[in-house]
Amino acid sequence: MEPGIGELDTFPKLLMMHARIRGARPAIREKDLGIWQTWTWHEFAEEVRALACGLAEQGFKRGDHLALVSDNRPRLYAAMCAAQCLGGVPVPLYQDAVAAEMGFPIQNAEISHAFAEDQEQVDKLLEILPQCPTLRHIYYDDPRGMRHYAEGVLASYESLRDRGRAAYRRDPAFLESEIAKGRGEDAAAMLFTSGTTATPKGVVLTHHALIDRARAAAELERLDDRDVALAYLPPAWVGQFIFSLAQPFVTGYCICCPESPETVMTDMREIGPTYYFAPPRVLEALLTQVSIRMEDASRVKRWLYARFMAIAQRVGGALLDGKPVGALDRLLYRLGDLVVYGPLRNVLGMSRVRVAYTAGEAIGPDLFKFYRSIGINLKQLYGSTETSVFVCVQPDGQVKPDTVGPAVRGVELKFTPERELLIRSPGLFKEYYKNPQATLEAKDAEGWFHTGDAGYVDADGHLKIIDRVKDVGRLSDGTLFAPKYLENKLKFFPYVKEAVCFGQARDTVCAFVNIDMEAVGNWAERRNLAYSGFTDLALRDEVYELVRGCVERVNADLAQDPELANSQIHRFLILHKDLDPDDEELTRTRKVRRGFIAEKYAALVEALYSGRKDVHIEAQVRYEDGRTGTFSADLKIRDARTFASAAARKAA
Amino acid sequence: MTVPQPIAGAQRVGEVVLAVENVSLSFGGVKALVEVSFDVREHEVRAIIGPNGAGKSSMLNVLNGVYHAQKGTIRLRQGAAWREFHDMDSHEAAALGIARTFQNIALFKGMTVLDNIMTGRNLKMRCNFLQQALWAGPAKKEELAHRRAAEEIIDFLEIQHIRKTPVGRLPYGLQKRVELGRALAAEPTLLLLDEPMAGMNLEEKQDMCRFVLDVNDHYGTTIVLIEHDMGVVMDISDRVVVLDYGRRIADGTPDEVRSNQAVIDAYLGVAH
Amino acid sequence: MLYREAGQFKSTYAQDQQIFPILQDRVAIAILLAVAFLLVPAFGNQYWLGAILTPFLIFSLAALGLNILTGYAGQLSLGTAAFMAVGAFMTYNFVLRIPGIPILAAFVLAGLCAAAVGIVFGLPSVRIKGFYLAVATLAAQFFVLWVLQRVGWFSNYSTSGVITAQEIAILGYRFDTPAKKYLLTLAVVAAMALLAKNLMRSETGRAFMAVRDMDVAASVVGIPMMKTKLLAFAISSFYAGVAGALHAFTYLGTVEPEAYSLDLSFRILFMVIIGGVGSILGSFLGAGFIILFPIFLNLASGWVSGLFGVEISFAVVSNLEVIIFGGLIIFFLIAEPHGLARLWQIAKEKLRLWPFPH
Amino acid sequence: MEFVFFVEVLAGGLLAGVMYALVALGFVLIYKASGVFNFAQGAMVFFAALTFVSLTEAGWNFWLALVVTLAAMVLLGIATERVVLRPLVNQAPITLFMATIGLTFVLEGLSQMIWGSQPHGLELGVPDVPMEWLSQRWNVNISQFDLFAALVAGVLVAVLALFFQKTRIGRALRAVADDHQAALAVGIPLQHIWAIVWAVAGFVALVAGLMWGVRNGVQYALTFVALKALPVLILGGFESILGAIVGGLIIGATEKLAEVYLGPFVGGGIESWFAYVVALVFLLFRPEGLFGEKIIDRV
Repeated sequence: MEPGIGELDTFPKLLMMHARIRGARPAIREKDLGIWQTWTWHEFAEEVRALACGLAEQGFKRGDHLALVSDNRPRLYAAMCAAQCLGGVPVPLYQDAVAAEMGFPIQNAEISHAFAEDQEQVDKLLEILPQCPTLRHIYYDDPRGMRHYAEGVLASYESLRDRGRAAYRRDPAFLESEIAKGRGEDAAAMLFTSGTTATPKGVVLTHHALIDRARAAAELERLDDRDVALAYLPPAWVGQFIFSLAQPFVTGYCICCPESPETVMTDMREIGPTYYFAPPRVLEALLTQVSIRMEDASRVKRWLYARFMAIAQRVGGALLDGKPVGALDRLLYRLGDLVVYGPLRNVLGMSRVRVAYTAGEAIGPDLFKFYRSIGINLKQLYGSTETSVFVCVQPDGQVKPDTVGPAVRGVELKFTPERELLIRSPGLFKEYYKNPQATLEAKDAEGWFHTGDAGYVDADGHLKIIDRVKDVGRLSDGTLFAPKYLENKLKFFPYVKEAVCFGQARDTVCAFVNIDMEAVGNWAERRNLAYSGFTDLALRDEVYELVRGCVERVNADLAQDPELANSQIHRFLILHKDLDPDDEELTRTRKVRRGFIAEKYAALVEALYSGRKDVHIEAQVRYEDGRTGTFSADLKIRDARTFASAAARKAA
Repeated sequence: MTVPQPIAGAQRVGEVVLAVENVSLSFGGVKALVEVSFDVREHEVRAIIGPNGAGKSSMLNVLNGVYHAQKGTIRLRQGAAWREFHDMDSHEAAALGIARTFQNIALFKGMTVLDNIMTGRNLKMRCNFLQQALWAGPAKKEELAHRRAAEEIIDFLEIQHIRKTPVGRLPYGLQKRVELGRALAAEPTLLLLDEPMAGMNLEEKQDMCRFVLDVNDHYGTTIVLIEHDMGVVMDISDRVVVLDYGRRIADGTPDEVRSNQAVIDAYLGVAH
Repeated sequence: MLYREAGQFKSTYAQDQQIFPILQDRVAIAILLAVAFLLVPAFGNQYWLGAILTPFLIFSLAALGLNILTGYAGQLSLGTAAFMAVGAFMTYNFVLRIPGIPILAAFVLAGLCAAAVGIVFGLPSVRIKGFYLAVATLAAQFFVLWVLQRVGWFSNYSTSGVITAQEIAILGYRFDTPAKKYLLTLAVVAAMALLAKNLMRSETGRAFMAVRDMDVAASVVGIPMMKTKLLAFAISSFYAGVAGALHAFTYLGTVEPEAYSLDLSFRILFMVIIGGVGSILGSFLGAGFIILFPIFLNLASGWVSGLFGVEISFAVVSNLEVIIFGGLIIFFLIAEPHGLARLWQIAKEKLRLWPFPH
Repeated sequence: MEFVFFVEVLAGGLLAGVMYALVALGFVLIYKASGVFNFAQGAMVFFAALTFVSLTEAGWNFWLALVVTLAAMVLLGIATERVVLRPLVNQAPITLFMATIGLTFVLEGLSQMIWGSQPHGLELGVPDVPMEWLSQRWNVNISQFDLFAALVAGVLVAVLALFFQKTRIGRALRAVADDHQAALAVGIPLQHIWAIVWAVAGFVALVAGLMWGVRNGVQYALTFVALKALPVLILGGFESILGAIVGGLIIGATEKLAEVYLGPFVGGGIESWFAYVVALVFLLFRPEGLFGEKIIDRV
């Protein structure tokens, strides 16, 4: 990397360095008004300087927090870095969170300044303004529809920047000195955990921690300023924060912001990123799209697709890992690359992907194998908000479907008797903001961080995560019960969007299945089954048969693995509605909140285990526009065939 | 060449910009308009309502020269001076800053959404066909500048996702929005909307209302609106003129017009 | 399948508005031009260069002219051959009567004369629409031929009415071999096709298409009807005029008015319909089809007669050709009104979406 | 003497006009019923004449040949409607016009393929000799055949006018001409009607073919007679039978007079384009023709 990076220990200093030595290179692109508008590093630095001076003028002091609620926008990242220049701490919030959820962070950090993208976000902040006395300034980017907003609190982004630009011209030294004051151990950002369990906690991450981890991973993958990444996930999530702020500032690569959440696919295809990051649910959704569209393709294409995918399934992964493969297979694969895999990668926008990570949740092995088989260098990554993401990364050539790879340089791993994973690394978080008690619980005296995940290190030194510690359980007869592993196998089928398995201290495993409206709908339409909506489709017998087929295929797979053989799924029901973060059944990053669901649908779980054929359900449902309504239906319950385990069959 | 900036602090409604004085129009024996007179003020949302066949569309078509009235004059304010027309020609109306949308969509089916909107800007193009053929410096610069202005309208109407779709393939609601975009592209001072919300579901209607109000608010464009949906008319128009059998039977604020007995009779179909 | 569009993003409007935004298309067109300009003249034999490729280019240009008028501006014309005749004869006269005039200048001037005639016979289009307009252009077809036959000045008082195209020389370099004539034709046609493409993707082209799609809406948007229609006639006739000049000077060598009969106008109309109404590429595809098809038919009938031993007379083959052309017109109007160009476009879109369905 | 010569030329012109009218009639019929400007009418005239003359030369009896040719034309009409028009039912008129151009070439190729392409003379038993008593009295020689042709045309027009106005099918035809969808809505069998219309047009083409065949001989040039019908229709309007006759007479007369009086000054041969110029000039003042109604663009 660049010489003398040592004393560049904060993001603003890194930014000024990039502006100097690669000023003309693109820093950020955004699809707007039909073309990709581009900010070079020089222009981006100018914008940050102007904004920082503007904020300073507005009374933003060192140590203050700046709340940010917006999609991925160049101006969002400029605002973040501007706050950091003044020694402040950017606090990105989830842009699709409801107003009530934003109240706690603002009160907790006594936030006085906020950056909101458009009228939708401004309205949320204004709604909670009475409960947030400290909030005095809200800067909005897109003025659409806000001409008659008279609140004094509001000011436009342009006015802030222009005043700041004038201030900078008057006194440039002030900002240079503020940047110089910055130290590695200062707080660089505060990110709120998705809170699968209790109320969200503000994780404070220092410049040093983020830069150190970002640089370690960048060196592993030899990232440089020619790489391109797409910023499409919520900026408040540590994954996106690392890939669109920490690492670009370390390596100088360019991030690209899509036009709108609806156009992410087309924008990705246009940009063709070389460095890609996607949580398992995005990869699942993509695979579902591929299988739905391939079902509608002509017979010739379907035949070609099936024929070559079989070859890819066999040798694709091996070829990517550089393992030896027969000459004929190699030739067939190259032909397949011309006819199927190349075009498929191209249509998905992944032709130029050099490194693709997946993390945030355990990924189904078949889903993982699918992407590697068509030549996409997808690798597993393990980390969390508290560890500045990079804990374990699978290096090229050592990629296995069920592990998360060896520890990254500088990370130490240790296990408690209950197999809970403990981590010590320079990337650890400083503290949970204003929550010393939780900080002590999570980080003990010697600096070990309790991850709350259960796992073990396998023969090749790769870490293998089983599940959340409190979720890993035992059936009544003592066999291992890892709900996430079962759910991921179910979710590989395009028809299953989400699944929740129950079995802790029970004698059999039962499951809720949340069908994928689009995939099952398309399946139904091709058999011209009429259905009026999600619930009607979910209650149909044909759909139950379809899901039963999937469950039984999973059971067949499980039967092969002696350890998991008798955690096959005996009975299941199809949920009458999509699990939704608005109903608190999922976190903002769409992870299942198992405890909450077990409580809310206790009646359903009981019905599953009491052998009843169906169960009546009355549920509170919140509609999109905020209205709530009650909902009642009879959910059917089906048994699924289970298979004798391989060991048992061998013995018999 | 960007779209004109909003008139800062525009005083809500200015003085009279357009005056229609006893205009009469007939096709053979059919009297579409009889001695109709009304005026329109600057930055105003002026509604024309009336039962089916009352002559609303005919009035609009006379205003922008698609039909030629037999009698009466149209006076249009250009800056300080007044210009009088007995017989407006549609091409000339466009040059005077009058743009319009049609009741049943009149888009150019053979072109994409972007091209339709760009065609709306043809009066602003200066280069002749030779320069355009050579794609010479000025012609290319002009084309790209107008492309940017069209993009701002596409952004304003939130139709980025259909920018390169042939117009014929779009659903009804979106076609109406593209037609509004084409009219806006000409940066008109006077915008004539012929039932912009006909045949739309509730959500599309709300969107279209928002766009119409934004146009009037953001660009300061004076709007003459024909609409059946009383709810919409009462909400967004400043003044309303009511036609029935080609005659003006009422003119005033929405509340005055709603309580006017003649209007109620016209709509409830009292015998003439 | 062949397209790899990932990573080809546009960061300026100039990039977005270019003729071939996708890299693979740009590569394909570059190869095509290289083959056409370098390989073909080097390796092509006399028959292919002189009797197939040069006429193909000339008729593509004429079809392009008609496409601008009928395809883009929606004004039907049955008089393209007449405007070609004007081009041919005026070039002959310019070279004859202005010693030392560069041949290209003669082509342009002849084109302008054809454009003038086009405007005169385009005047009725201001008041009448649709296939009524066929009358105006039919009048042009017959009237122009009548003038060229009757008025001796045009054919320099040659008794048979036949003119012989003079030798083509630019800056002393003589274009006498088929290869050189082919190259000259190719250069002129390629340049004019580019000009036409630029025209059609800018304001003039949009005005034409607006007048074609809905003229009431066009005038409401401010497009001057008269000026636009006459411009369409002028440009279309200019293209036909230059095509006529090339037809005489680089293809036939000696021409008389009867060579530009109504039948030729119909053939050019076929090229536009089969090739693709309203598409620059369509003109080339249509011309290629109409020229190559009879050759293919002869080969096929020769092969068939060889196979089955039955002698197929020349008359039958020519009748068959006429029937099949007529049949194809009907087929294309029913199956794909936008002709070969639309089939080509659909095939391209399928390749871009591969393996997903179109 | 001058005046007598003028009458003779005029009469000759008018009678030639009758021939144009006969052809134009076929166009009007099809346009009235289906809104299609059938450019292939000329080719149908040629096909009918060629079939008839080939059959008579092959020794068939006159009336038998006539009936068979008529049957052939009816079949041709039905086939055209079925194959060409039905798939293009609500396309723009310009598309249908181009389809009939395609049909023209198919018919030309077909007729020459079946019957060969040599020209044939045609004899109907009516001498093409001037009427004696007329030529003696006023020294005006008008050929008997022309008068016969005028008679046939008159009868044909009368029959068709009656057919359209009075009979049930006639009324249905006019309904279809106005609006296909509306006609369908009231239960008029559209395809059935179109078949009848094309059959009648085939019959008219046969009559025209015979008349033209006698005058100019049955050969390929006959198809170009359709081009001459275009100006006639422009003048007379596309929907009116009367218009077709009047238009035909006007074009016939003006063309002949121009040829005789104007031709010498400009080198003759102007009959090839004169009719179009007349139609053009007329069109500029009354775009909808003599009897058509004013076209109003409803928005």
